[in-house]
Amino acid sequence: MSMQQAQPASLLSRLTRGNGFWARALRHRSFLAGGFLSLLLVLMAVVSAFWTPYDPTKMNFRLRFAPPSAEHWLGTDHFGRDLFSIILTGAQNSILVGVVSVAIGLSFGVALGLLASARRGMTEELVMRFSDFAFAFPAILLAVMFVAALGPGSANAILAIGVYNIPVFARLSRGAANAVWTREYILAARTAGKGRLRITIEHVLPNILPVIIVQATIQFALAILAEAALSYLGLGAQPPAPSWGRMLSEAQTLIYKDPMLAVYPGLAIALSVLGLNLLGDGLRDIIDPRLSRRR
Amino acid sequence: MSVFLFKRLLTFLVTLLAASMLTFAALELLPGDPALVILGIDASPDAVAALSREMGFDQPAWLRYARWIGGLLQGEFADSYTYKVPVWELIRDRLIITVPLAVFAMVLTTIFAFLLGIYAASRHNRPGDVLVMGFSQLGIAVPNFWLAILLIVLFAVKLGWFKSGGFPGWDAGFWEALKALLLPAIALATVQGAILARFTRSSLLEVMREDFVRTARAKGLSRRAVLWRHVLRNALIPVVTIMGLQFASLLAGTIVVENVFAIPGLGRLIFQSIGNRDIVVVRDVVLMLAALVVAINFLVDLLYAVIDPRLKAHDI
Amino acid sequence: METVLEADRLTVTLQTAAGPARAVRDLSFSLQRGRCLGIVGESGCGKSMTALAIMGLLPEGAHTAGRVLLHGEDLLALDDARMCAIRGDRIAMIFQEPMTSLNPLHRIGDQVGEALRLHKRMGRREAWEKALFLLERVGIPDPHRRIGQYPHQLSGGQRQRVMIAMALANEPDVLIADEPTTALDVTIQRQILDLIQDLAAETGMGLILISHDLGVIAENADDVLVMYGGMVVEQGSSEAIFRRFAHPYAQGLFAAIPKLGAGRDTRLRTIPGTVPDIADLPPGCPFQNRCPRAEAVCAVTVPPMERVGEGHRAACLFLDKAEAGA
Amino acid sequence: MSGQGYARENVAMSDRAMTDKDVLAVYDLHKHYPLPRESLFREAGRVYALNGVDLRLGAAGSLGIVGESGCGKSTLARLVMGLEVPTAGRVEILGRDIAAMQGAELRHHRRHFQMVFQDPFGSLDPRQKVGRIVAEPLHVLGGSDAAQRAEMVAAVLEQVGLRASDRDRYPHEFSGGQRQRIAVARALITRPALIVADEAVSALDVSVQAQVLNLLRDLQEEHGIAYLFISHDLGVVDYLCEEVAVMYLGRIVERAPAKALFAAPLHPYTRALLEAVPRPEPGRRARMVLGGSVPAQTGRGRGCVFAGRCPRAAARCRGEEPPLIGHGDGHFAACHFPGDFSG
Repeated sequence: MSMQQAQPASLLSRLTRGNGFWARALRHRSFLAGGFLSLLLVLMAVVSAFWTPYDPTKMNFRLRFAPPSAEHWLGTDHFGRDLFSIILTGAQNSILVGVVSVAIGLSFGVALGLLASARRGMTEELVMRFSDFAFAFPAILLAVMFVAALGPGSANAILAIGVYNIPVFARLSRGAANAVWTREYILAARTAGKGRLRITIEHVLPNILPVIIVQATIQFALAILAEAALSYLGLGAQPPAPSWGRMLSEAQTLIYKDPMLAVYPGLAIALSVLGLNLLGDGLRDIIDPRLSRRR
Repeated sequence: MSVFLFKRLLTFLVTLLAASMLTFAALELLPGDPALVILGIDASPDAVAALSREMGFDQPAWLRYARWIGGLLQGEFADSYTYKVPVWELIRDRLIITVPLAVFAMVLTTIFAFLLGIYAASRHNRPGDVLVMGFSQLGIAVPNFWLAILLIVLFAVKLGWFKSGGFPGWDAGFWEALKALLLPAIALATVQGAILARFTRSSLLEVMREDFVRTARAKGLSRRAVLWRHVLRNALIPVVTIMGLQFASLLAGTIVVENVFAIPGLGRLIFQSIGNRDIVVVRDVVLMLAALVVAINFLVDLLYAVIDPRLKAHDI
Repeated sequence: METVLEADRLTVTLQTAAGPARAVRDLSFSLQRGRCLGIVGESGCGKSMTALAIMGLLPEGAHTAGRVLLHGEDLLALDDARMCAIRGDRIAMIFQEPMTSLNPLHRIGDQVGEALRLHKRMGRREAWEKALFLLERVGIPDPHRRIGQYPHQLSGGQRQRVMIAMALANEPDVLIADEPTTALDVTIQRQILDLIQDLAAETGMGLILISHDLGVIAENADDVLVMYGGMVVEQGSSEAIFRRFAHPYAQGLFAAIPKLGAGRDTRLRTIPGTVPDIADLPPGCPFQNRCPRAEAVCAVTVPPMERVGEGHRAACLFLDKAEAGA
Repeated sequence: MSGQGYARENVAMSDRAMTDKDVLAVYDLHKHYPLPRESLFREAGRVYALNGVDLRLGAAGSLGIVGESGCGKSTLARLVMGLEVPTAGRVEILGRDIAAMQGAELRHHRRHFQMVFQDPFGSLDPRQKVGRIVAEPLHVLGGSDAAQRAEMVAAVLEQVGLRASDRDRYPHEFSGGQRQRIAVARALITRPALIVADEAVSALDVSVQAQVLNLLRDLQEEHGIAYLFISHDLGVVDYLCEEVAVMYLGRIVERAPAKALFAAPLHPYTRALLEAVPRPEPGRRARMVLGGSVPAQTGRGRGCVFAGRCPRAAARCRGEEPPLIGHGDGHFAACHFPGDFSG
């Protein structure tokens, strides 16, 4: 009722009133900040796919270690390459890593988690022991092993991070799904005669989706961090593909010469990760059923 | 013996076995003939074949696996191809650097996290809380090796208070050695500390909403007393799990950070051995780290029985 | 009779997602030594918020107005440190959920003894002894064994006994029991209510019993407040109120209860609509949109409390219509 | 309603007529659950949730099951609904053993028995619209198209006092009472012969509870549905049910027409239960108060299950289990000293 009698309001204040998803999202400051940073990351990747100020791989030995200027916004590196262009292009790599590794983890992990939860008993025990076991290899260790076996390279690094994500999602979705399985609406579906597979698809999956989406953003951020570390060690993206992690390892050898070279790529990683984390945390707050449900 | 303990112990052993198999299998995939790697690209085919036979490369995989594990169980390690000494000697020298580094980082993490987490939770939604949580959000986002580089830039390059890397060895004196580990430990602990601080805070806040906290307040306990006497221990239960996982991440994180600071620990060893295709070293070190991680998680599970009386009687 | 607790136009405003909500409005009562005041109403009527306001344990962001006097001292004006000295000593409270209201990691004896150590400055051993005595007194079988156990080892009824022992540790002047038996089985419920009644009579404290169950209130309370939408709609002695409900809500509530023994031959009278959300109350009488007597004036006027009989008042503009309706 | 809808209903009706049996018959039902093992060297314990329950419920009848927590009443509901398999004994619905049926056969038979749950907030999937929730049993049955289902949903929503347009809203937009109406609509949509209601009104406020109770009674009169109504609230059972069974520790200790049971109980447990109910009348009453609490269901001793708390218990009660015997007019009690409460 109070909605109608409100005085004329700006579009923004109209959007942010009420209790719908977008209204709550637009009121959530860190969600907005996270969304902005994440959007920026995507934008950088998209733009750089079509246009960069300079060719990020083109060297120019007359212009080494140039300070920031109107032509070169962030200056140039030890090969005279335009830093801004490299950073811009590096976003593509980060997005690729995040998307692929999360997709791997998501598809296998969620399927395993749902299976474990739907079947219980031995199946659940097996899936849980598998993920226990997988947790014995922290992401970086697993990746090092993978890369040691398959050889360094972006694809292997992404694969390793993706494999690491599988038990993460398996565990999460199994826990969330188990909680859903105890609800009475599942019992209702069973009394209607629905089988386990059908209940899983029609009731369990939609209800655990919010949790999974939140975790996906967080794992996305972790994937960017892990890939950067691998590339820093020289096990990930290989030259000349622009990668923020590798830029840092190159910059480290030059810290006495130009410490700023180590600042930009690190900042790019940190802001991307920050953005995704804020986005994920914000989503968690906004989707939280305890808030959306009005008793 | 309780079923809980038995199951945990069984899991522990099975996980170790599986980890060893996975490590072995993964390194089987390594392209290239190890004998060729050892002898160099110019070696004659005869010499390569002879070495293969000598080192057992021509035998079936399961037999080599059984030898490897059998050897480890008896404390016998193979020789490294590159260093020509038993792997154990290599590991031993580095273990006494890497483990102290990880423990040092864990101590810093815990101190960091508990101070900030408890402070933030006790000032829930007030400026102090918002500020601490904002900083921790930043801390999580910073890659540890970048932070390491920044620390070097600031404290070694600009201020000159620390060396930019290297490790003098424990012979150089405890404090001298510790000083060399300080920057790496901070680089490792910042991220983990930020994660743990957030987790500690939310765990505390969750427990603060429990009914028994209201009961304690109704008895006349002040907010502070309730926090210390009732909330903290309950909130610690989930925090301990995370700490177990974090110690594992710290151990693994040394792989990166040791390389930034050129500290001759396990991380650096494994990294160099990959470069040298020294499979024997890689697989032993990987298994070593995995075993440490699994053992820590096993200990964490045991710790529960101490913290939580509900676990003593029964468990799944 | 000596008045131990008095509320004078107590108002509680909560901070909710939908804006400020007045959970309790202008609530007044006085509680005498050795008497039991029952507060009855459905979910969201403000009965629990009243209890928490008296205890000074309202959720964050809540505001209070009016006064709550304990022996003449205004509790709402005290800071938390002063309030801590009163809570658990002069006023104690028992909560609804015995399963979650005890700390799972502390032994029963330590939890019961805590208030003693805090307010009476007892040592560990002395508090333990007293706790043992208290557990015996609230009828816990085998107290010597139970005192060293953890809450998960006790049944729901036993835990509620432990809660009572905790609340009574310092022999408070006022005991607030908020739905103390709602989570318990009916045969256990009887035991617990009898125990609370007996202990209250023994120590002469004032008892505030909060329940949604008219039966529980009728059998245990001396005086009754009926609350709806944050307001007291009817108030008086238990005798008077249960002999003849005056407010249309109280009448409707009573008529809606299936009476044991009435069987299938009767038909329940219902109140149309649903319990209101305190964040979204209409101006005027909170019951107007469900009330059979409501007229246009009810939408704009908050009805004052008016006398119905000896020690019996109700807040309705059309009390004279009540005779026809009842 | 569409032609096909009618046809289906006719099939259901003839099904019912053909069997000409009780809607629900339960024979010597047992259900034991294994407890998780605590020690390697000891046998895992068991929970004896149901220990030999017999029930019959005729068409359009209503049977109330009352008892305290842990008496096995919810287990009974789950077994009747075919959600779990009995350890021993049999559940027949419209003359067919539901444990003997499988797959499509059971799924099809399910339209004859539906359930209403306790928690109005937990029993409706928060991510589905009301229309989809209510139509759920139809979806499983198959054989109807979207238009027919929409029509049936609209009809059944109106029957339970909601609007047809409510089908496009989500459960969280409704109050507790309205949600319970939605749950009733879901149970009603296949025109079942039996509805099992497990504490279906206990989560509701009294003023709202009365609305749902009246709705349930009206629906029974209109459609001739049989109710198995499980509740801890004796008043509610008395209002809704013709016959009442009292359960204690997985057994029925007394069964009788509601009037007889509430007027003159024969089992001391029933008596204690009745007297424990607080009544909204001024003043305290004298009553029989039971000591102790319901014992754990993990052991099975000899003798009467209630002997431990019974004020009348004699040596015979501890040694010999009393059978459920008839005392005329459909009044059964499992007590060696029925109607004798001296003690």
